[in-house]
Amino acid sequence: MRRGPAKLEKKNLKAFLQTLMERYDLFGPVRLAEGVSVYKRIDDPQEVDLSSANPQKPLKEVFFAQSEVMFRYEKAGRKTEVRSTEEVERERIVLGARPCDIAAVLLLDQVFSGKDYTDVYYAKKREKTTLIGLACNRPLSTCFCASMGGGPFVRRGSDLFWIDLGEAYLVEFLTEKGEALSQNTLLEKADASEIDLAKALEQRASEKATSSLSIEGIEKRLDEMVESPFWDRVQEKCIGCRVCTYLCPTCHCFDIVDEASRGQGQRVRNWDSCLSPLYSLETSGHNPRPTTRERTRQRLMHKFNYFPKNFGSVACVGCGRCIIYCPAHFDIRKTLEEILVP
Amino acid sequence: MFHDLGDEGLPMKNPYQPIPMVVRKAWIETSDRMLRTLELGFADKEEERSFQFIPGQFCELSVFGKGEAPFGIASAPTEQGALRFTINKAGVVTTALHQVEEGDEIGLRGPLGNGYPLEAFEGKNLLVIGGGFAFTTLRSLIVYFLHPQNRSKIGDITVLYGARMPGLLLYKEELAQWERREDLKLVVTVDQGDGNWKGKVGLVPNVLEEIAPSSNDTYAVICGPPIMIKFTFPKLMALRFPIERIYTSLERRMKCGIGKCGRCNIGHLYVCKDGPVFSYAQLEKLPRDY
Amino acid sequence: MMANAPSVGAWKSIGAESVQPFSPIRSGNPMIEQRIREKAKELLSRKDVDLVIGFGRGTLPLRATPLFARTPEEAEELIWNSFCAANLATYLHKLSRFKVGLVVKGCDSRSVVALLRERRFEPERLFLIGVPCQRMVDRRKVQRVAPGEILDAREQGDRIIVKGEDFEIHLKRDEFLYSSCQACLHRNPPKADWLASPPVEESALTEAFDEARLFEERPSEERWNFFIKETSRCIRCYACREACPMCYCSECFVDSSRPKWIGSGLDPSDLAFYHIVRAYHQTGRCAGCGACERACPMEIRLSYLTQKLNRDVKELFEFEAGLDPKDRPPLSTYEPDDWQEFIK
Amino acid sequence: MKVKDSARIDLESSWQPKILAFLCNWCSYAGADLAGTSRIQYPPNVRVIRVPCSGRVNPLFILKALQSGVDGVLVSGCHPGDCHYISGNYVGRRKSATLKRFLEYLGIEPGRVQFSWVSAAEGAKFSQVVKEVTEDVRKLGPIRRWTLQPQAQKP
Repeated sequence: MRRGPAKLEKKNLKAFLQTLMERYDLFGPVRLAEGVSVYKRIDDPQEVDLSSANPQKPLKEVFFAQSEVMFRYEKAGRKTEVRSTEEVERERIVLGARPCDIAAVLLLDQVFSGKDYTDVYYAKKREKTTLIGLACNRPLSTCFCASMGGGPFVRRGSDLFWIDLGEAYLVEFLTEKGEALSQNTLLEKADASEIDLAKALEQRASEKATSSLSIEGIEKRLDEMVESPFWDRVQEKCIGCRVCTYLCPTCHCFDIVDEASRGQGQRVRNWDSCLSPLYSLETSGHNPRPTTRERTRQRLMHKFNYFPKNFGSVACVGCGRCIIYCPAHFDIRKTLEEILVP
Repeated sequence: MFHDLGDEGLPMKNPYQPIPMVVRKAWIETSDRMLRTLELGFADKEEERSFQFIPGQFCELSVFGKGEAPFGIASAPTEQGALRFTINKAGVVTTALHQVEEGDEIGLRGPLGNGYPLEAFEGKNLLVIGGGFAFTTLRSLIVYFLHPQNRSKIGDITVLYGARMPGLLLYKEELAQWERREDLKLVVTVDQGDGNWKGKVGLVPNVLEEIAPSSNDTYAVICGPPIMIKFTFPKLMALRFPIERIYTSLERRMKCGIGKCGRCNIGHLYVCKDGPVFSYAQLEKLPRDY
Repeated sequence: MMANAPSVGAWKSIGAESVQPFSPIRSGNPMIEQRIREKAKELLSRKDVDLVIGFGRGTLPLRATPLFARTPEEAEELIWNSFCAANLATYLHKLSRFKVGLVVKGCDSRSVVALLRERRFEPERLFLIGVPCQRMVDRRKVQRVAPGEILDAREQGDRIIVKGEDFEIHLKRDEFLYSSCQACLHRNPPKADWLASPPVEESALTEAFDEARLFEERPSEERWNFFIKETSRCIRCYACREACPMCYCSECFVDSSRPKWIGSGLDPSDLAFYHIVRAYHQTGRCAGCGACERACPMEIRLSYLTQKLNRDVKELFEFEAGLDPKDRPPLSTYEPDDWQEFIK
Repeated sequence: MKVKDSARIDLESSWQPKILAFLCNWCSYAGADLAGTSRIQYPPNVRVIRVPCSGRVNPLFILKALQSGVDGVLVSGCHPGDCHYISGNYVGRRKSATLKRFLEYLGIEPGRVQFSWVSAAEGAKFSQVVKEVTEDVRKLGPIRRWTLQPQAQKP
């Protein structure tokens, strides 16, 4: 039996975060410039910005950094000493994560755990992290989480769940990990009216985030479309940048490179993107995906056909980032509609 | 889920961290000096004991500071003590691997990938077709089945190996030894001979047509440049090899080698993890993304 | 997200307060859209071109999206409004086998001219549908003054009316232009095979928003800090590069492995390196369209970089990119008496 | 380029400016040679990279040097009209002009990147140029604004 919901007055937020920082490394959305934010390690509670909708860079970055040292090495004579950087010292808390981003992390869990190999860099961070979800009271017009099996108040994957009540957050304890924070003295007991308000907010948000798009049968449909001329049209306006893949909460491709100078260096992994020609270019000069046609097809097929084949669900959570930030204003919802209703 | 990982008290093994290998021997294979074979010994005996592989699998070799690249294992599991790789000089990592010296330490991750379906081959005949420097894992396969312990597991072995010129053939001394064996039919051909070449001259597809091996109870394994495969495949069809019994090993740009980093997928399968060995029956069901 | 006042003076963030909004100039001809459609239909039905690249309706307010019309029916979908911001010349590189009708504003046309000068394609396979430009509206500036998410927007004369769930605001169009448009001196396409409307009156040089000049007035260290602060947000998506019609190298220096010029991660010095070179490579080639800045998902300021280069090239070599197809790109030629006071 | 590590600054107090000079093979390199053979003194802070022509200096060379921690860069070629390749130095001059102004605009201090014409006969001038550049860079101090940081920590 979990504890009932508590509440945290917004005026106490900073103090609350300060107490968390004594025991945890804290991560959350931080504003870098007007209209631009990312998830970042918090050095000062002042930085946290829970007011804006999803940050540009998704939650995945906390577990799977855009650029991450895997190990450092040093040459000693003819030998090389390798020291991995996979260990995570302190427990971590991520706050302000929206349900869609958390849904995406649950998908990434499957990729990075895997049946045969565990990606230790991802897994060790994930293990040590307590996730605080934040309800979306006002989903944007670009949000289509409901069509992807999620929703603005979906709690799956959260250890704690916060609902913005205006002057305070309602705090729900969903897992044992989450409950570990329940003793904090800044958390007060929530009264019935506050719980009712949260319910009303949930009701309103869910009405707003309706599922207008059904992707039922998409995997099968795409099976038949591999060689379709459809891709010729889909790719037309793609300029071949990496925005949609880098900002996608589920995209997880990476590159591994060495950065070195004179006998010491590091192996680094960086996000990579199937939309880059270099991604699949072989040393021989042959490229199995030579044009944006094959590359945009790969992106969509991976999300809606290959990923379902391998993991049983589509690799899209409907966060809408690719729609908002695509320089060519490619709208994946429209493309999905075109796939489903030829 | 994730929260349970590691709770069994077992430390998670880092699949990205290479183990140290010592370059025991290194030699140039071909007259163009583009192919070099490295014989690698394990620096750590414990690693050596736990390293089990089957022909057709590959490893990621690291030159620290330059990076990592995948190479098929050219030695056979029956050859104890060292691993052998033949490296085509093309990019940054392969160039560095051409420069390492005997006694140097490099990194290795593996074995990776699925390897050839040895159990399926057992009791059947085997036709091995190789072209150019794609002969590496085929060598591993042949040496494996030629081993006294394994020879009886398989019927006739026919090997057709072609290169552009005599100087570009790999493992020449070994080919000469195989030539003398009775339990192996070896046909070596070159596109263009030179003054000393006394063997066959002709393209692999044409030579295949000429030697016309029976497809009865036979598995074919074919590795080589795409152009060779393109023209040889119809000849195999003409010889009535069913696609379920034709295998190939695919090459794709790879990084992680463990099915995480993307990039090498063909359809929902990853060449690094679900391959690199595929039957044409499998490939037929996948998008032509290679 | 929400600001109380229109942030036209984009340099406010670094302390300059002197930016004045433009005095309003006539807004675009409402018949332009229809004229573009008619022309595109004519070109397509006569098979003069294989396709027409123009703008179509976006799925979000304040946005247009590139439209590739291959039939007269598809050409009916072409639109023209103040959100047709992309520089469509960037698509010419991947359509090298086709005859293309291309909708171009002043800056887009200049890019085409510069590309023709660099012999990127045969002029015969292009038909330029020129649109004298009313200058484009920066959707981010508009969003910043709106009290919530904008769900609908339309233009009415010199106004933009934007609506959200519980608001409707009327804005003066000319106060929300892209900074590159505020700086523009060539709104009429210098090269076009056909014009959708009579030429517009060009802005006077004195009126143009000179971002570079304002930046130059800051102390050196402040300039560097600003530059670094901006570029440190870079996520290396290369949208700026891909959106730019002039960035077409078959191998960009960032992608070269031999030599490896730049680290592959997010080291701020590497990010700065990338942006210095990306901009500098535009010297004498940039039409000032601002596509790089618009494409950036992290809203990194980029236009002030190329503006400076453009101004220097004009000052030193009396050259402006894309105005005259006969002019040699300034860095591929010289005059014996070029400026050299800086050389010891 | 080998400058990367040698250019690392050890201690503030013992700091000496590190200058990288790109000298054209036909004039400035010969000028430096002449300074040497004539025993004309110049500061030892300069490391020379010989290039076929000042026009060969890709702006990337200069940028990479600065990013790698070199405190100053000098590019020197033949006087106008004397280029071994007729016009290489003229074309280079345009690149230099635009690059120099651009870097200053961004906030790289003006003295960090300098240019000179030094002929094969001007050993003394070469020495003078190196002295001036070294002193300018010394006044500016170690390059701080734009050098590689240790890899950003993982989040």
